[in-house]
Amino acid sequence: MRFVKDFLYIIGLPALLLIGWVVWSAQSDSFFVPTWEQMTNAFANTWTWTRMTTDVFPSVGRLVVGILVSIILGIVVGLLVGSFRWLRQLMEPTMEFFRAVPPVVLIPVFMLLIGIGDDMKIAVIVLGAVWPILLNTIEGVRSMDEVLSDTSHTYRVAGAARVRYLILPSAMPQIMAGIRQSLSIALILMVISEMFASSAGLGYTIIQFQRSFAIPEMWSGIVVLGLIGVIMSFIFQIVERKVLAWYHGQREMENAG
Amino acid sequence: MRQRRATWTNRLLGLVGILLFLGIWELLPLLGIVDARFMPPASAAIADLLTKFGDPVFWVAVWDTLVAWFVGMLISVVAAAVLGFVIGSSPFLRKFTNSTIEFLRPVPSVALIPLAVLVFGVGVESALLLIVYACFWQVLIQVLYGVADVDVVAMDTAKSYGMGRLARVRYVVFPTALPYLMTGIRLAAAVALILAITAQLIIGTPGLGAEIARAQSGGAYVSMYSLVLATGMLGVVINIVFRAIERKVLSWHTSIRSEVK
Amino acid sequence: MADTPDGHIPVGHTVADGEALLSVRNLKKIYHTDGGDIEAVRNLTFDLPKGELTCLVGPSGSGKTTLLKAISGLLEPTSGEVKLAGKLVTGPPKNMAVVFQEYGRSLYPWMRVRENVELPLKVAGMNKAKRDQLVDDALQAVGLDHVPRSYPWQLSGGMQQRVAIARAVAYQPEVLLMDEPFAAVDAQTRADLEDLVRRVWKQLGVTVLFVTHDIDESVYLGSRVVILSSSPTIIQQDIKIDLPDERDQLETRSSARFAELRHHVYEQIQLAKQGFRPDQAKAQV
Amino acid sequence: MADTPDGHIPVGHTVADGEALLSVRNLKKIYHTDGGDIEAVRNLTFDLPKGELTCLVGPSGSGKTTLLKAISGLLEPTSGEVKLAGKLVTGPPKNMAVVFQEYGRSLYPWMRVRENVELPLKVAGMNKAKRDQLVDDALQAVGLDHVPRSYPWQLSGGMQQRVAIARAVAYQPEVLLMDEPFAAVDAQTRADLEDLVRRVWKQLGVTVLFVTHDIDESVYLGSRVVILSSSPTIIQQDIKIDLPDERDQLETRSSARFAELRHHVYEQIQLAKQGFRPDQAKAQV
Amino acid sequence: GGDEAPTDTEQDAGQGNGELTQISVGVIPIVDVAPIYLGVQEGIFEEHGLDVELTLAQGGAAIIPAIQSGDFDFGFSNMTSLVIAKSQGLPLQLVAPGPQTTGEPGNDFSSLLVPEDSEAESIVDLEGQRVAVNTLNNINDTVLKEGMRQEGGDRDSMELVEVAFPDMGAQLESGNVDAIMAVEPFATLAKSAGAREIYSPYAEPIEDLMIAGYFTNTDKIENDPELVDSFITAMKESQQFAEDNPEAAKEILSEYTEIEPEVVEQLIMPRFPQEINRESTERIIELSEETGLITEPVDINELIYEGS
Ligand SMILES: Nc1ncnc2c1ncn2[C@@H]1O[C@H](COP(=O)(O)OP(=O)(O)OP(=O)(O)O)[C@@H](O)[C@H]1O
Ligand SMILES: Nc1ncnc2c1ncn2[C@@H]1O[C@H](COP(=O)(O)OP(=O)(O)OP(=O)(O)O)[C@@H](O)[C@H]1O
Ligand SMILES: O=[N+]([O-])[O-]
Ligand SMILES: [Mg+2]
Ligand SMILES: [Mg+2]
Repeated sequence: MRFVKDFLYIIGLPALLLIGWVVWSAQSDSFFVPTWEQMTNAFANTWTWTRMTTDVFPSVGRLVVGILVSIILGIVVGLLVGSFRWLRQLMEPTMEFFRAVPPVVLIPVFMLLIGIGDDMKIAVIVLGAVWPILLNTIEGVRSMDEVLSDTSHTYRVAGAARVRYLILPSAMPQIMAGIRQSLSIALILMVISEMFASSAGLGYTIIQFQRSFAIPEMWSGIVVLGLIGVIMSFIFQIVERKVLAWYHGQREMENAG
Repeated sequence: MRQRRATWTNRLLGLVGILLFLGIWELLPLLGIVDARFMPPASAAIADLLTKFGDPVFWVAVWDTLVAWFVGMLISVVAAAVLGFVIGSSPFLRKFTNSTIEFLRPVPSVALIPLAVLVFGVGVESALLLIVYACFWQVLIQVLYGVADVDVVAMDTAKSYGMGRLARVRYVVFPTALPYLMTGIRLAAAVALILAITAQLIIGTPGLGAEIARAQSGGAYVSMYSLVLATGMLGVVINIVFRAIERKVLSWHTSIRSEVK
Repeated sequence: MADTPDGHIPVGHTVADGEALLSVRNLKKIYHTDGGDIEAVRNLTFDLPKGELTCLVGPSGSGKTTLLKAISGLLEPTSGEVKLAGKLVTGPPKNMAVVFQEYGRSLYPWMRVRENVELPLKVAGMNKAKRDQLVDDALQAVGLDHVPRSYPWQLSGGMQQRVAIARAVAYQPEVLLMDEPFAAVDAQTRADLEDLVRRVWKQLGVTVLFVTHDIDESVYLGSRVVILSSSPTIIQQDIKIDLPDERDQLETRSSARFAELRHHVYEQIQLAKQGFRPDQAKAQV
Repeated sequence: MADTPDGHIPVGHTVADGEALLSVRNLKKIYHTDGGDIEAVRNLTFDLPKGELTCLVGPSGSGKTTLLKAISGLLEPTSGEVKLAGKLVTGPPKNMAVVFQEYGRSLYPWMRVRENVELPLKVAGMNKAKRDQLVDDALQAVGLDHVPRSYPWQLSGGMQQRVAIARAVAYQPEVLLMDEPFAAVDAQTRADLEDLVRRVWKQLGVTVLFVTHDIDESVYLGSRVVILSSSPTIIQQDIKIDLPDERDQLETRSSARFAELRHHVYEQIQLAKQGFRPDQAKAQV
Repeated sequence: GGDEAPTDTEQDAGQGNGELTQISVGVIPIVDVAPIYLGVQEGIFEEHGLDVELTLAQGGAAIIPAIQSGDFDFGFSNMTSLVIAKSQGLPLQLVAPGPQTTGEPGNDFSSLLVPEDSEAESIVDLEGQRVAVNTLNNINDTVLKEGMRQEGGDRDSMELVEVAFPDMGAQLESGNVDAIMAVEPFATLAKSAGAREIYSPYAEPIEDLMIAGYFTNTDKIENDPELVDSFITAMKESQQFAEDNPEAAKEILSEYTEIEPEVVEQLIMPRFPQEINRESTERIIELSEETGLITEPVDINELIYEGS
């Protein structure tokens, strides 16, 4: 019963939107708004198993590596920068500088420094996806409860133990919020990274469709992107429920009142 | 007095960080790690940027970029905040919209360019669509987290004093979500700048992005890097402004409090 | 209601229904948690007559807070009902103020002390002049007129709690619920605040339900003391406090009657802690 | 140190320096805030002899928490110094445990009760068997051996505070600082915990500084009571409690000497609240 | 053409009233569009009653939808993109010629370049090698493949990767690619850094290849043929002007690109023909079909509109 309800929540709005689009596209003759028929055809013809293995899976592989690197980098640097005020002050303008520069114009620099292989594409994903994790980790570390921090000090929970038992768990809700944001940014950058020095990949395919005016195919690619986003988000939510069981429990307890 | 001195060392350290970065950039081509023709040293880019400072064309491009950035931000922040509060305060809406939000969020703005141009043409409106689309999710997600963070006791207090829904949003939910909203806005500020530049680069709406495209297509590497430098500087300035606003608006918040101490 | 502390009052019957401002009938609250259901309140029935100052005492975890939340309409009971002036309580009623146990979380950290106290009045649409008057008076009454521009987190725990009390007083409610409001306050301030509560109670004619686990306090303050059993909670006993209306920290507390009442309450609580339950001892009415 | 409660002790001098485990000299703390500077502690000088159980009483906002934080090395004093066993305290010293006033925020919400109590021992590198023993004993001592796998936020306030106490006890510190630890605990549990603190104190030979605003509690618990003036804080008085070493909740509290001492402390606090300050009354030594 | 007289008079009459028709044209900031800038500067469009607003875009991604939406009246695009768009059913038509190869191998505005020390001597030596083109599945890889085939190599044997023109030089030097297909000014830049030309991909495989052109929406042709004719005439005159005044064409580059003056001096300009080259366009359509870029055949008569 609860499962059915959850399922209805998941598909409810998408179904409504789908119906809206079917109705709208049926009476629109715009070249850029494909009909239901065009879309289903495009889907069936485009996303074959071969295409999955040559374009989708390698892209998703880079995406996953990029996300993992972002998480590790974001948390490690975030813990450092969040813990030392001087480091934060030292780094903040430079970090803001890099955050403000569009990846599209930084990619040539990466190509110069890293080359044009998978490394470069992963680096581009990390370049964009690391910020929400990094900033959230910094915020999480900074907004640590003073009493808890004092308690740990008096019990001499210091060094690695302090990170392991205090800083990391207390920042974890924020870190998770950051990771959640990063997932979609990473997906966006996966596409952008494949706009350069590529000859295969999901993002590359979508761009090719766009350039060759294969509009239904392009939209079908975007739908695939969205689906990957949804899948990632649901995997993430499962992981989050586990990692932050205490946090949600506490919330529920408070909210029960 | 003490505080003032603190912010000065603060800025000084930040400056040191920037200098460090510029130093590394300067050395990369000098040490032959990259070819100076394709990535000129920082000094060359800075020198070029200084000459650009005297060129009204540059300032017009900066202005165009800032206008697109600001309007895009404003629209997305207002829309996302309003929707975020509405969705966030209803468990039903939260669950109902979750999958759709997760679906739409990762759709890259660049993929929407044909749609944007088709609907809005090549003017600033298209750039705005891309900016708003990208920023909207950043702010929305933050606001949703913020609204979920409202303290039950604080909320109960408001209810027990007979505050209606609107008053509770105004006096309890909004201040609670404000730190989250500010973070969202700060994230969005950077994203908006990125998208403004990217849209100008690809669609050709006037601004720094279009200037970068012009430099790129002419093989003017020094000019391109000086424009990228200008973009980054714009980002730093925007961040400083938002930090200041945040410090003012959130003076009561733990993260700021510990900073002031 | 029995006149002597030893007079047992049948569960489910206290004062005549006619005078009751607040009436709680067969209230039951079960919390559903992952770890199973917790029956916090089993079957509570009692009345608060208009204008009385009732103290509710019970051991830690006996469901005092739960009961208060149900009365203030913040928590939906599993079964049973709460009526205020004859009307079923489904949401927070007007003219009721609650001082929460978690004072630290009930003040708004983004508002200064003064703004915290002023907010409910402002939202209620009271004009500025009247508001200022009430806020000033309330802050003075709790001895905090010197820190109106501080933020709550710049104050000590006791001071924070006093801000919460000032807010309730300024609001001039008809019914005032207080959940262990003096837990964080020092003895002297506490004595002052106790007298303040009694003063406010008499001046405003407000009906007060005061939750505490301090037996002396309950006897000193109340015109009546309701003792809760340990969880799942029912009413252990309901005692009328027949001390003179004018109370004095030194005099009253050292009177023989005070000691007697205090002793009785203490005994009852001891019983409650040992698991004695009136519903097991005798059939329920 | 004076033997009678009335014997005034010159500020700045208490016990002979030789025996002091903890010594506080001319401690001053000024908080810098937007609204101006707040002088929380003006000039505190006192010693804690090794093995004593000293109670610190003072009105709300008198800087008790501030003082405790300075002693535990968590807060840098504006001037003056704190020495532990002759060594200047600059950060939290070894073998010191602090039980904070805000119990709800001093437990790790992501750890179960047992893990919370165990963590300091684990970090200190104690072996598992010994750890388990100490944790079991401590949980049993505070009466919480039935909830080791609960999370702190699943417990009532009083239970949470007992977890914090268990953690401090299991840590077996040389110096134990407690900041109004029983504020949220019901009367009976409180009595039990008071006896627990005295038992631990005697068993471990630990030096305890116990902050409270409950006068009865301070007299019942302490071998000595230090009374703070209101803010900016100095020492109002330092009293030796000459009650018999074996104390009993009923017997001791009803003794004449207890009443006398209690009365004296009460008076002093009244004086403090009225703004009487020893440093104004007489020249400082 | 001889059919310009009547419209000319009409437009001139219009101009006599002091009213210019405003049109907006989407172009790309490259050497190829110098004539239209010249035409505007020299008043050629004004003479034909047109007030032209030129907007720079990065490529077809923006220009073609903008033509669809009517935001641009005319746009600039390479032939392959147009052919693909046409085969997808977009209602577009080519109306005026763009740049054309000089036809002289070794002296064209596009070059296939290898590092100085490369062993490759001709395009066939690139079999199995990595070659950078700016856009895959477009005109540049089409002509490269055709060149490879004509020289006797396997058309599909090169590993083509997409690298933007500005990044090609660096990628060639770092050895990430074995060869690049660059256009001006990047070809000149790369050559001056030591790269060696082994093939002229526009000049050699297809005779008089017209690389790009100006197009519009079919609706526009139906609804406002006079306007389209005026544009065609003005465009042809502009092309002619550029062809006749190569120095002026080079000079105008500084108006919309940022090419260093020394490079402008050295770079090789394309030719700017007056007429649309049907043959080379036909060839592009065939090659697009052969390489699978299009699946639906494109009728050249529906693609090209040469005025009413
Ligand atoms: N939100 C909740 N979810 C689950 N159980 C709860 C919740 N709130 C309270 N309880 C449980 O209900 C019982 C009563 O709790 P309540 O807080 O009402 O007691 P209390 O009398 O106010 O205690 P204290 O004197 O410590 O404040 C306790 O056993 C507690 O663990
Ligand atoms: N972080 C702070 N910033 C500014 N002022 C502070 C801060 N902490 C405490 N104070 C001020 O210092 C004074 C002493 O506070 P402290 O918390 O030490 O008192 P306390 O004796 O522990 O009070 P209580 O018994 O209520 O806990 C108070 O006036 C308080 O407002
Ligand atoms: O138009 N092109 O030069 O590809
Ligand atoms: Mg409670
Ligand atoms: Mg305190």
